[in-house]
Amino acid sequence: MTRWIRFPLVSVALLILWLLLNQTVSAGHILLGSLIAIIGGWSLTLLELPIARMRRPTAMIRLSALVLADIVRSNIAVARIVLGDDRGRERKSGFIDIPLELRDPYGLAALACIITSTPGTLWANFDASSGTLTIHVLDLIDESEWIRTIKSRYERLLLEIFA
Amino acid sequence: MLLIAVIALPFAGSCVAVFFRANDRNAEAYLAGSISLVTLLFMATAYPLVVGGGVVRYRAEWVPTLGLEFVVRIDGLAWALAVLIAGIGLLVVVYARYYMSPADPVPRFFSFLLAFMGAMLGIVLSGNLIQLVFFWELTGLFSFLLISYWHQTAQARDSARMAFTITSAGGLCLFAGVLILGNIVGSYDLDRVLSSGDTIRSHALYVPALILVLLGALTKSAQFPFHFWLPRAMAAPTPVSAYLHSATLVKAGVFLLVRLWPAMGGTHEWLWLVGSAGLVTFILGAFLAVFQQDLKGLLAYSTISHLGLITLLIGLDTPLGQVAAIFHIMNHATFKASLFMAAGIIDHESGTRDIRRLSGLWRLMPITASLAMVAAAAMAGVPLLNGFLSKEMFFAETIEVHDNSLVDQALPYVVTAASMFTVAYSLRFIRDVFFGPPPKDLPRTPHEPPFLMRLPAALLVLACLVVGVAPSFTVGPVLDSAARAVVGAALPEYSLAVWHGFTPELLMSAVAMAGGVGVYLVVRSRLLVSEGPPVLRHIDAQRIFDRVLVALSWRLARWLEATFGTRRLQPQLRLIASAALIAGLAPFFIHGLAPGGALGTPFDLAFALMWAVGIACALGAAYQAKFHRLAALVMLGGAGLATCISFVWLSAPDLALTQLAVETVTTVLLLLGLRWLPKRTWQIDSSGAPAGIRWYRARDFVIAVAAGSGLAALAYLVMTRPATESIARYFVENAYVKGGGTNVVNVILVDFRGFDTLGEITVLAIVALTVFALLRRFRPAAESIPVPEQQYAQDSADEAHPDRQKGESVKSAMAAPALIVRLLFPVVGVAAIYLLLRGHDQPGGGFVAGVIMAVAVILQYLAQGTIWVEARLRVLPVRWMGIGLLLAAGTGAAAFLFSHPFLTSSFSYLEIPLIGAIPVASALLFDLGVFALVVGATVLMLIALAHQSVRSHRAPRAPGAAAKPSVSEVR
Amino acid sequence: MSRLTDHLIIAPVLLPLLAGAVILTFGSEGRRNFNAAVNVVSSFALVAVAVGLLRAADAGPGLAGVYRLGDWPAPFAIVLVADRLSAVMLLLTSVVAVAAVIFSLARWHRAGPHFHSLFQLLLMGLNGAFLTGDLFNLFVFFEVLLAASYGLALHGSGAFRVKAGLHYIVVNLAASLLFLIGVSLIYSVAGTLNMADLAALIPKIRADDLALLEAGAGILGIAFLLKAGMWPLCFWLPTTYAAASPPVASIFAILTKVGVYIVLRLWLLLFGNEAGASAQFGGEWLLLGGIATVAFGIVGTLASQDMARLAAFSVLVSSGTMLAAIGMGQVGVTGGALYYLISSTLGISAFFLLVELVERGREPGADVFAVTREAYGDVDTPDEEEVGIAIPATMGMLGFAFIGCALVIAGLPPLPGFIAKFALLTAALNPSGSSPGAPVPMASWALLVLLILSGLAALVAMTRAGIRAFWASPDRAVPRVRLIEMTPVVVLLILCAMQTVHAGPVMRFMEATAQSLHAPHNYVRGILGQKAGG
Amino acid sequence: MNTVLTWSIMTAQILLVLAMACAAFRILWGPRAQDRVLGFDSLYLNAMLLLLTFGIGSGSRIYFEAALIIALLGFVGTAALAKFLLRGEVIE
Amino acid sequence: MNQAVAVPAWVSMITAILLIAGAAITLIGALGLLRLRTFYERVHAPTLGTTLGTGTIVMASMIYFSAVGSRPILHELLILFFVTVTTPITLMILVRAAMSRDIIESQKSSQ
Amino acid sequence: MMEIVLSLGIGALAGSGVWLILRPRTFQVIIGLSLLSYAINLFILVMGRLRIGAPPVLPGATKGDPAQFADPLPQALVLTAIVISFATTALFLVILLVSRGLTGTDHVDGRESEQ
Ligand code: NA
Ligand code: NA
Repeated sequence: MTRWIRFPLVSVALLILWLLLNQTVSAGHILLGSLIAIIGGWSLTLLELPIARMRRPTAMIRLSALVLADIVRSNIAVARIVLGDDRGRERKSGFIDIPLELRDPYGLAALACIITSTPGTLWANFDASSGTLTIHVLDLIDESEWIRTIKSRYERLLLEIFA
Repeated sequence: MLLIAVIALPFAGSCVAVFFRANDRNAEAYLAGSISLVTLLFMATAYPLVVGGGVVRYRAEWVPTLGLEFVVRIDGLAWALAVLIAGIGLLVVVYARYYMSPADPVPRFFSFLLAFMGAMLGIVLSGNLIQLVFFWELTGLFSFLLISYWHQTAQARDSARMAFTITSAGGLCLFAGVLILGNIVGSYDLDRVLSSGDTIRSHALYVPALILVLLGALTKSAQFPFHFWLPRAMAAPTPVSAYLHSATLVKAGVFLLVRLWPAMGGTHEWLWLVGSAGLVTFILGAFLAVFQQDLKGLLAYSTISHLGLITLLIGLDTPLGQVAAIFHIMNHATFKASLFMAAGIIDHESGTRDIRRLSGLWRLMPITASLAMVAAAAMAGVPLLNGFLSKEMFFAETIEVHDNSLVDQALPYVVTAASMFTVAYSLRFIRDVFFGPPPKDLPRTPHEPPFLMRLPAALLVLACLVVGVAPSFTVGPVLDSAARAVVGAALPEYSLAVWHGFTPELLMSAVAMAGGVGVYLVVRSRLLVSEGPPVLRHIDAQRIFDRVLVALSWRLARWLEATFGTRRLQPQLRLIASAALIAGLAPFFIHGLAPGGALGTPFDLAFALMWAVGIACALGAAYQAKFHRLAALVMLGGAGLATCISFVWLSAPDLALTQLAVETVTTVLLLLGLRWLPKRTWQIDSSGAPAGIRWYRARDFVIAVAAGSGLAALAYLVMTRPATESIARYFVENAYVKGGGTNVVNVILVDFRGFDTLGEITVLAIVALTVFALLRRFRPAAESIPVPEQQYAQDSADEAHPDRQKGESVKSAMAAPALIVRLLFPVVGVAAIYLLLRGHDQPGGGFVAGVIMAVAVILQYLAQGTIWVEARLRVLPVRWMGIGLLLAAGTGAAAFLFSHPFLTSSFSYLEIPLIGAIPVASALLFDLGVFALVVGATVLMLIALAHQSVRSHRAPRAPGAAAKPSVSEVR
Repeated sequence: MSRLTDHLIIAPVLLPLLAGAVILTFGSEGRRNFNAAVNVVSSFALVAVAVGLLRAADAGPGLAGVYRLGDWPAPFAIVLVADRLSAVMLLLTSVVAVAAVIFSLARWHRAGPHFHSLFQLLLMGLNGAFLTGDLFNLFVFFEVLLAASYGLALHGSGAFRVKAGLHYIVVNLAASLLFLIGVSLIYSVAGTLNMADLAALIPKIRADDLALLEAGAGILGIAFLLKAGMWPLCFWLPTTYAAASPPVASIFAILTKVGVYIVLRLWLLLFGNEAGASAQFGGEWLLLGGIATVAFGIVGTLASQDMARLAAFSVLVSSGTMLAAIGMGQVGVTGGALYYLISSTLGISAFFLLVELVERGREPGADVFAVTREAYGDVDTPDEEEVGIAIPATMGMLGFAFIGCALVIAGLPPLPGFIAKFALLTAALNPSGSSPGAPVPMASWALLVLLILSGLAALVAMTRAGIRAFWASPDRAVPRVRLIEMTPVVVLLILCAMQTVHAGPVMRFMEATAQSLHAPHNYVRGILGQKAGG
Repeated sequence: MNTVLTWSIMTAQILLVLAMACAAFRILWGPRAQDRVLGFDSLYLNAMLLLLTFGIGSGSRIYFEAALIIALLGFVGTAALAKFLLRGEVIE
Repeated sequence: MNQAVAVPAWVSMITAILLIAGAAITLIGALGLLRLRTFYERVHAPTLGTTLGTGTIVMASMIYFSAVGSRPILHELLILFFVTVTTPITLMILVRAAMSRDIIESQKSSQ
Repeated sequence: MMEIVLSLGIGALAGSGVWLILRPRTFQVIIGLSLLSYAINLFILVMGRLRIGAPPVLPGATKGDPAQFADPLPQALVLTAIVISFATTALFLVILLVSRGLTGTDHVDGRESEQ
């Protein structure tokens, strides 16, 4: 069984995907969906996907809420910038380097998605050898403020989840 | 039936002859000889039937619906010529047996000779004009092959080609003429045509028909102005000349004239066209013959002259003229054949045919000399020989009043004068070759040839003598029946006696004789030094012919091809676009523009704005495609997206899905290709473009605008028209009831018109295979081989950095996207399966599912690189394609088991425990085949392209290629 | 639909499809013998099927049968129809295919991957195009055959093939787009795609819609005429055909005939005398275009140095003759044209095969072949000992075959080119119903002149080429020709010769074919049932 | 379907199409290749949203898959373009 | 235009507001493409659409169809999920590409 | 009114496409062919006349009423056309690459024209 379901989370997700797509929870589709999900999960072993170790569901929920709130806030902020509502100050944008402790590939991928999805910040580069993350910030007021935000708000939680 | 054998036998012999050993002259001669002999014997048995005007016919069905029969028709004329053909054929075969050297590959020779004999017999025995033309062209072909027998010499090749070209062209004209005759008469049957003379002569098409037939006859018989091929044809082996230029090939033309005289003769046009051609040829040939230095050349011009004489006789348009013509055809055949043989013997024995080098051969080969002298005397028209008789008849005819024109009145004097030249060249032949001092410096010392080599000539000379002495006992009946076949029952009286008393024609003969001797004596001294006839010497017919042929068939043709054709693509596309424009617009000029009804849909600002974007992208792509390929590609995508959205708007979700998936793959595909295209810099700004290019652009712009507006107008006209009752009704009504699916489009695709889909996936499979095959041999241009600029820069930065490996920085930066892409693999796969399974009822289906599945695979390549993926994931695309094709076709063919036609679908509900009834349609299986094939084909194409990068990275750098990285063309 | 013979009509499509699929699935590239065997067996089977269909078509009222795919009723779904014309085209195709396949076995099938599968799929496309009774399905089969032809045209690779192939592809892509425009326009007006249904509907089209219908038909016509090689849409043809490898060029001789076939089929079906206001639509253009094509073909024939190019221009002459003959719109001329179609196709196919054998001793083609192989380091290096022992009297055989081809192409006796020209011209000069000696239409004269001139041009060009190839260099190396290369050429020529000998029955068949094309009641009724087709 | 909804859908569609126009501006005027790709990405997203609004407007679920396909695969084209800009070739 | 199904007024109100809000925020993001000065600034703009814009419109769709079909419709969430997961892929590569190209260009201009 | 918009769209796509296929560079031609196939796919679709919001998907397991739905046949034809034009685009792309590799130019004639 474990030989076949190497990625149980993925398989479950695929089953949910299948059921959502078909908008049904009928027995037939659960059976068919499971079959497809197992095959789908198995296909990932071919692609040598690293094994994920995810823990702390609470941290996950906290992170999600945090990201959601940040996204809404940043949306408004960036919308203001675009509409020219700079409140009379000179806006500055630029790159900043952030040293990261996070090494887990899933954690990094999640961080990439979070940073990129949040308006105003962009994942620009990551140097695996030094663990340096480069991001681009649209409204760069205080560089150290940004570093702290990323590290304390996101990286900490991600380290908890993907440790 | 037996009659067909007469014609078929030589051809059969020809086929057999090929298979003998290369130097088996005896066997070949026996074969050819016996075939000639059998033909002669057959003719002998047929003689009683044709003598006195009888006709023997045999009709075989050939193409009855076209009125084409195979008719063998023997009357007196045909009989006489058939005997000449077979008889002289027999003698030539015997002669050739000794003439051809043991080294010559004789199977070819005798095979062609027999085939030629068959074709000649076919001409004279044809009872149908089309059949006659059929054999006419065959004689041309085989004479070509015979003349070019020694094809290693340029002279043989060129002369054969010239003879073939001229006579075949004439043959084609004859064909046309015969077709017109058939139109006039309503039949190609010779009997019908011969009995319709009045209809033909009074028809409006008479003159064209006559001219065309004459072109055929006059070219074949080497009449002025088509005479020049004949002397050149002397490059043939002498037996060939003896046969072709005495009894056969050239006689075909005059035979045809005599044959058709009852149908076409008797008009002013006939008199003038045929008569003048004959007269000019007679004079010219005789004059030129005198000045020839080559024995065979002399004989060739003499042949031309005698054929002119015969033509003139035919052209004089009197019954007796025809009789004399037939008589001279026979006589000329006998003496000319023997003369050619003699010339051949001389050539064979002495090694030269140059009259200036030959002399005094009388002493060295007395028998041959005697034979030749008698034959030459016959040629000159010396009494007691056959040539004298027909010449007398000729003179008599010229005296007759025909149309009493100036030419007609002058005719007796002119022909007498010309006959002096006939006598002169005959005399020259005898005097310069056989008399005088013994020859010096000949390549070989001449002596008498073997008896059997002389025998044919001897027999022919004997014939000349016998006929000349006792004509009425020998050829009398034959000539009579031949004449009756032409002139009919109203054959006027004529006498074949040697002595008619002191007649004007006798006087003419005597004057010609005396004058001929005089001419010879006058020109003799000049002949030994001259290079040819005065004035005409500089006209080299071969060169003129060649030049004209080259000018017409090569220079002019190439100029025409270049002018009215092109090898470039753009003009072709311009023409196609223009042609389509005309085809699409012309009907509106004819039927008028009928605008449709009102606009059926409300205004939708969003849709209009969306199309503003789409149109901008399309125009932008058109503008940028030359210098900013990537930009054009992106704009193309924008235009495609507008199309997709329109599909959604226009109630075509399936199309939108498919187009979206295809868009994605196409973009990846084009990008893969972009890698291998050369950098293009903005070299010339358009304002500085030369006027020519600006003109081309303006023209293309007009075409493009017209095409765009045209298509738009057509679309508008249709859209504003009320819908027509269409077959779509049936599909909507029965998609579920009979097809078992609610998505009508999908039911059409996999069921109602599943056959289209089967074809369509086949196209995809074929293209994938072709792409694969092409890329296997792909070799990029030198400047595209090095790694791209970006990689070069990134790699060198990594190499400069102490603790980084080549490519590492990009790899670590891309780790996150790559991981997400890997996770997406099953997700996209699930989406694909979802679309596949629901396709029958909801938008989706095998095709779009297959493309999406392929995208899932390609994404992995994109994120991880070819080598990485292929080390882990083995997709066997060709196998997928094969299985898909078999599955789709197999599902269709499964209907055979139930005695239904191909692709008959069935659907039912399958009861499965726990799950319940699930619909199972055979169409789904079909769609599965489509899916498999599409996955295979799409992946195969993309992978094949992707592999090029791997291949070229591995490939050693080409020596000439720049080490510098290629510069990408994007800005 | 109970007996197996009822399914015979689908066999010409299904058989090559399955053969192609089997080769793809089970025959890897290493198993070339397996692939070749499947190809050969399938091709021979296709000959048998075609003969069966021909007999069936000739026995009945001209229809061997109507095959309703998926058991759906006409005119809604796709039908395959085998009548005399389809059957004869199928037979011609399969015969040429067998010759080409066998020829290719000597060496050419090794010149690139997937030859056998592409070849079978090409046959599928051709056969489908000849059988289908549906306009859009015709498009699909056109695409099948074109796609396969793209692949095959490029078989063997090399710069000259690629250059020619590029033009070929672009031009045909443009034509395919026009095809789509035409079909959809016709659908928009008539509401059907079934050809027979269309024939029944066209007389009833509203006057307002006539212009749209004719625009559709005109644009469609451009697409077909382009494929048929009508001047001035034909310039792609000589280069492509001359560049193609011999077995491919040989089967390509059929490809233009597909365009001709469609014009013949559709024009007579849709715009025959009963088409109401649109009757004879575009006939004069066919005639003029055909004449121009023959003229251009003549010019090209003369201007060609290269024998393959000469052959390619003969294709144009052949196409032009067919088009002009069809454009005359007379039953008799059509019958003659059909007879001509057979002989010229067989002759030109044989010639394309022969050209390479003749040129082989002179090595330019082989040079390119070798260069291609060398330059691209391909794995398909033919092993030299496979070329085989030269057959005795090789040059003699080649010369004999060359003369045969020349005679067919120039239309000289004894091969059937002559009968064909006679059939065409006698029908053109003596239209059915006219009395002897009646005035002859101008078009007939034009045809007469052109056929005579084309014969002369072919003759001049062929003698020139033949003399250069066979005689001008007597010390040239005798080409190494294998028996399986010579046999197909000879067999094709023997078939030609048989067409002369059996000219009577063949001509009767062709005239019956022409009759039913010009009066397609049986065709329409056979598809739509008794009610329609009045 | 009431007026409020009809008007809001129409307004939303016009706004989204205007967004597409902005994206198209970047596609057409660049100035650099990455700008065009960015515009293209945005164009796809806006198109996807447009389809969603169209689905609501028509009250039919049938258009959902088209939007879903853009959401899932719309990135493939742009990612390939971006990769091309990054590495000079799409698949290494 | 369609099978008019009566929806409660509050549903249509909420749907309308969400739709217009989503479209507006997306448009603002797209305007950013026009108004922001450098490429790196402009890359931020579309994420307005991919996050809040998509989120609100997806929500509108879910609410509307749930009301119409009188059962919860959730599969629009897939769209949101896919957009969230896939947009970063493109943007990350694109930004990295732009940086790389800038470096190359600056190297070239310094030569 | 969408008729006008669509006609303009089709016209612009087709006009741009025709302009491009008359250009001398292979890449221009391939873009042109793609634009043309968009135009023609739309053209085929509208040959069944315009229907908005009436996709030919039956609401249930019933006999459909043709008046309720857009004409499904042109849609099926366009689907086939899309597939085929995709295939031919791929093929043309490859041949243009091969041509470029073998001839050293991206001119459609395999050599730079003299003008
Ligand atoms: Na962001
Ligand atoms: Na961000």
